[in-house]
Amino acid sequence: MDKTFRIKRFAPEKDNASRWEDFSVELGPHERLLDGLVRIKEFTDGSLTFRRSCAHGMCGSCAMKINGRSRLACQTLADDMPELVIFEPLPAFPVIKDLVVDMEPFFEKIRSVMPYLVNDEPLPGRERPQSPEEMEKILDSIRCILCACCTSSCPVYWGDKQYLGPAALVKAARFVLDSRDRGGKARLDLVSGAHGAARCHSIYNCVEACPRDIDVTRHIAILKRQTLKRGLRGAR
Amino acid sequence: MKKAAFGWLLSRASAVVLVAGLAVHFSANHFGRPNASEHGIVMMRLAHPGWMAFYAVFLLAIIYHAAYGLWGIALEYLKKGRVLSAVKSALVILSALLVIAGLWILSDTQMLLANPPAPCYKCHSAGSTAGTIPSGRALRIFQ
Amino acid sequence: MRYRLTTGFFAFILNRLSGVILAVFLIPHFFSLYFIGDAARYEAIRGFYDTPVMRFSELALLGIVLAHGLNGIRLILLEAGAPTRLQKVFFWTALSAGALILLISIPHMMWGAR
Amino acid sequence: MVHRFDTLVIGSGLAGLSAAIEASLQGTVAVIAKLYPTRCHSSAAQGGIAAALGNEEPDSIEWHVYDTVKGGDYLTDQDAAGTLCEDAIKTVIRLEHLGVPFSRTPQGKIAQRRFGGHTRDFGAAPARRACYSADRTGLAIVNTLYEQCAKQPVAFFPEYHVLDLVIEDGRCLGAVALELRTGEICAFEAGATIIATGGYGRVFKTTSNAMASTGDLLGILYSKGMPLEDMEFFQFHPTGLLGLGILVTEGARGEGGVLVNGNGETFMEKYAPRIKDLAPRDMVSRAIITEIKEGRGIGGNDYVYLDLRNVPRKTLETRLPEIMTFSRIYMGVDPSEKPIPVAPTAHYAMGGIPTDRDGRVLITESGAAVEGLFAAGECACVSVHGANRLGCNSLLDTVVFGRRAGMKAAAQKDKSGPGMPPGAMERARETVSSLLNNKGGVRAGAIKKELQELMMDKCSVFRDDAGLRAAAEKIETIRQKAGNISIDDKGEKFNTELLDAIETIHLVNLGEAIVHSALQRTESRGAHCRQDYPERDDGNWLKHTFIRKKDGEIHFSFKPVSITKFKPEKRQY
Repeated sequence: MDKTFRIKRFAPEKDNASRWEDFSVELGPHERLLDGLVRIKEFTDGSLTFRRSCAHGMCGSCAMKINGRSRLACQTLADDMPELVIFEPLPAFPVIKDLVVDMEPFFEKIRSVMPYLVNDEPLPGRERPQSPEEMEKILDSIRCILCACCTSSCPVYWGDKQYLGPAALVKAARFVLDSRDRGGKARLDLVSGAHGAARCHSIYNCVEACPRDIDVTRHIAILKRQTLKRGLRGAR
Repeated sequence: MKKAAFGWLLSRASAVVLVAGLAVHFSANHFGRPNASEHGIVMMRLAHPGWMAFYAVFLLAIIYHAAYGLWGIALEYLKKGRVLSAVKSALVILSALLVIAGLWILSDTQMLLANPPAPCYKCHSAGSTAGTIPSGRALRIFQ
Repeated sequence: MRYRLTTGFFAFILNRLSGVILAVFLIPHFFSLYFIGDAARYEAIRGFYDTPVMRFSELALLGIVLAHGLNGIRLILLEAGAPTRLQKVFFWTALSAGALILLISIPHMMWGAR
Repeated sequence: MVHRFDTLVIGSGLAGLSAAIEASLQGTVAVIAKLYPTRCHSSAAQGGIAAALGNEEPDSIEWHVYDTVKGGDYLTDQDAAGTLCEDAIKTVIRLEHLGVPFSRTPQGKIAQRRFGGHTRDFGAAPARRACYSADRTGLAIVNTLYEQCAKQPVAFFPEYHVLDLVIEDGRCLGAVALELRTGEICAFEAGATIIATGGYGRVFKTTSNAMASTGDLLGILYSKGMPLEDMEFFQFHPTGLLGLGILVTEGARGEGGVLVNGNGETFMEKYAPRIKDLAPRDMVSRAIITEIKEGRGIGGNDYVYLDLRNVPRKTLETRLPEIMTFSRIYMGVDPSEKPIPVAPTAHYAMGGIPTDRDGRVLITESGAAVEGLFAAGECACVSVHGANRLGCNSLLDTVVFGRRAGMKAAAQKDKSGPGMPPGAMERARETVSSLLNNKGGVRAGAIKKELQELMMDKCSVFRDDAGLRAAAEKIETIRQKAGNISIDDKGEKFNTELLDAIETIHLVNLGEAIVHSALQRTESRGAHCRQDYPERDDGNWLKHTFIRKKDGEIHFSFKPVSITKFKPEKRQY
């Protein structure tokens, strides 16, 4: 069926402000919005710039704002969208060109929460035991593909770029909840600062934006409670 | 535990206190009984030391909660720097003033109860059916 | 194009606005109590609040308190661990409970002996 | 701008990350890649990583080596397969120690499930050898290794596009890359360079490979006249979602899913009586295409059904959650209620850059290597996969050989070569400006589309002499047209159209290498199936193909297969 793609363009060399440009594109059933963008770039306007790679919702490259919502272009079928589809770069991140934003600020936040397993106990000969029930606790947070849909949809992050953001907090929760991790205390301190988990006001935009259906806000609430529980116990 | 986390905990604790406190405060002052906010009735109520304890806690809770909320907004919309620290000190000073004012008001009521002035012209002259300044008996409880 | 307004975002805006209004209201509230020691001045101020306009603004203030307070309860429940699927239910429940209480209190607030 | 590191890794998938972590223990490491690390195609891997841990039933390394060799239709270098399977156990355990969240058995061990071609007792029955993390094992390992890189001193340069390798008299000095963000050309000098750029499935129309899988570094080496090995062997995964190429992991069949044709028969018994649907991928893909060709596709069309309805819903939700999501989002099908339409899809490249077991890039069949140049993962051909790769052996290959390459490369750091010759960056600037200013009027997208359809039509599961000859000629005309690729976007910053053009030229070269290699191998072996030569001919063809292109002429030479334990025999499942 025929779709109109209204895309927010910005060419760093020529434009000093962004401009809208409409394209009409033919998309079949089961085709994704990303297929439309690729078709425009390959056959209509080669200068249209966007990130993409896996095309099936596993890599997170094609995160952008579509009809007013952060989502993945490759996971949104043309059938599910109205005739007019509005494409804008991901909110709250500096725009580099067309639909491409600077992801460095996002990855810095991820790196700042000790995003790795901390366990200095002597390595056992075999794998460290972990029961299915223990593994169940991290089953939600390990599915994150760092696409930044959540952080870019969070009104608190729009206002406060120092806020760690939901993605970094989910990454921290992934380790706080991992029965093999021993870095809980230090990591909780990193996420319970003035711009940490306390800044989350249970808005749930992140849960609605996440293409992987991760219950993001629940993980942030867990960090809040864990901070209290371990903090009140006083052990530094 | 980090200062910020403790601040956050207090904000939630004060919120719980406020929810209960507001229910009590509102019903006592607005809905409890007719002319509930009339001076005489208010004074009669405040004679009971329980209210003093309630309002002291209620006062601290509301001032802290309000200051924490405003500080949160400032933190989110202002970058680290002169303006933010100015807002911080303003909030601290304003909160202190309000606490002092609150305590002053509470102590004021106790002073009035301790030594009532000449019969209150309003309560007598208006002939209002409302109660007068509490009788000596109530006062003795207070002393 | 503005970001889509979600229930949670609306609750956040409501909570923030109502919070600021209530914080600002604290100051006049303390002023009006400042003369508690002088029955005459206190009654004069109480009379000032006794006009239909002021009664209506007190009613509005009650509404704001209810909005902030009940939504606050929603936040605390969710942070305490209530499941995410209830977040919208909590919001609409809070809003309707607040509206109900407000409606019930109109007669007394507007025309009752205060 | 010239950067200097002890070790340079090109590609930030599993092989690149494993190499980087290992090399960072001995010196400074830079990782440059076209994408951000977690966007790599490794994170799309679903099935699992094979290791003879024996957590669910007895298993042995030797069985795993046997399966790898037999799965590779005896073209596998058995010494390399031995290294792969021996390192497997400690590699998987080490991954778990680093934090990989594997699915677990009730006793708390790493859970393992059955997978295509993995058997016990040398082929007696399917074996539980695939360690998995639901059906997103790749993502679980990629996230963990990327997290470890946050702990180690690894410098990342995401969205740098390598234009050329600098190789001076048998020694690799580093690489020249284009920084996408600014359009600036910069050089990376290093004691050793490790290529870990993954596969090149984008040569074919329907592929599971990401759009970034274009085999750029293979194209660079090929255009420098260096050899590529076993290019004719390209694996078609039997179950890709119809038309989209999105994979339904073999793990689905490992959990009990069965393939069904138009007449409702579970046809795999005819082709692999013993392990049926869990036969190796080349066999299952051929079976599906045969069923379709003989008119038994669903409703006569060119696809069959993967039926998961007999798998308990709880198993589907806990062990195959991604499949449930894909089927629902992209096909509108709930696998527990309706069968999923699937068809073979281009998936894995057994061929690639010839290397030895330590990842050194070879320049001759006899084993002479380019100093300071290594390769690991799907882009390399050790060869541990021979003519057909077993499921879960690729994730293993990337981590095992990535780490070995990282170890050996980092040891080179004291032998720093001469500085980067200025000419290197100049040449790269010329190729970029010539592309930018080309007035040819041909769109890269059109060239790519034509190439992909040609390869899918003439050089996929079933091949024959006539088709391959026609393809060889067609590719020559496509190559001429590719000379006239012009670009709309004249901008310097983030010019992805320029990159598409560069990638398209690489793809044409690789298409040529695949077609010519397939044309000269007159036998059927593993994923390379010739209808005009249906039998396997060990007498003439038990050898690896080396293809080179020198001044426009294609030359072939051959490297013997290392056979240590298992004599080639008829491949029956």
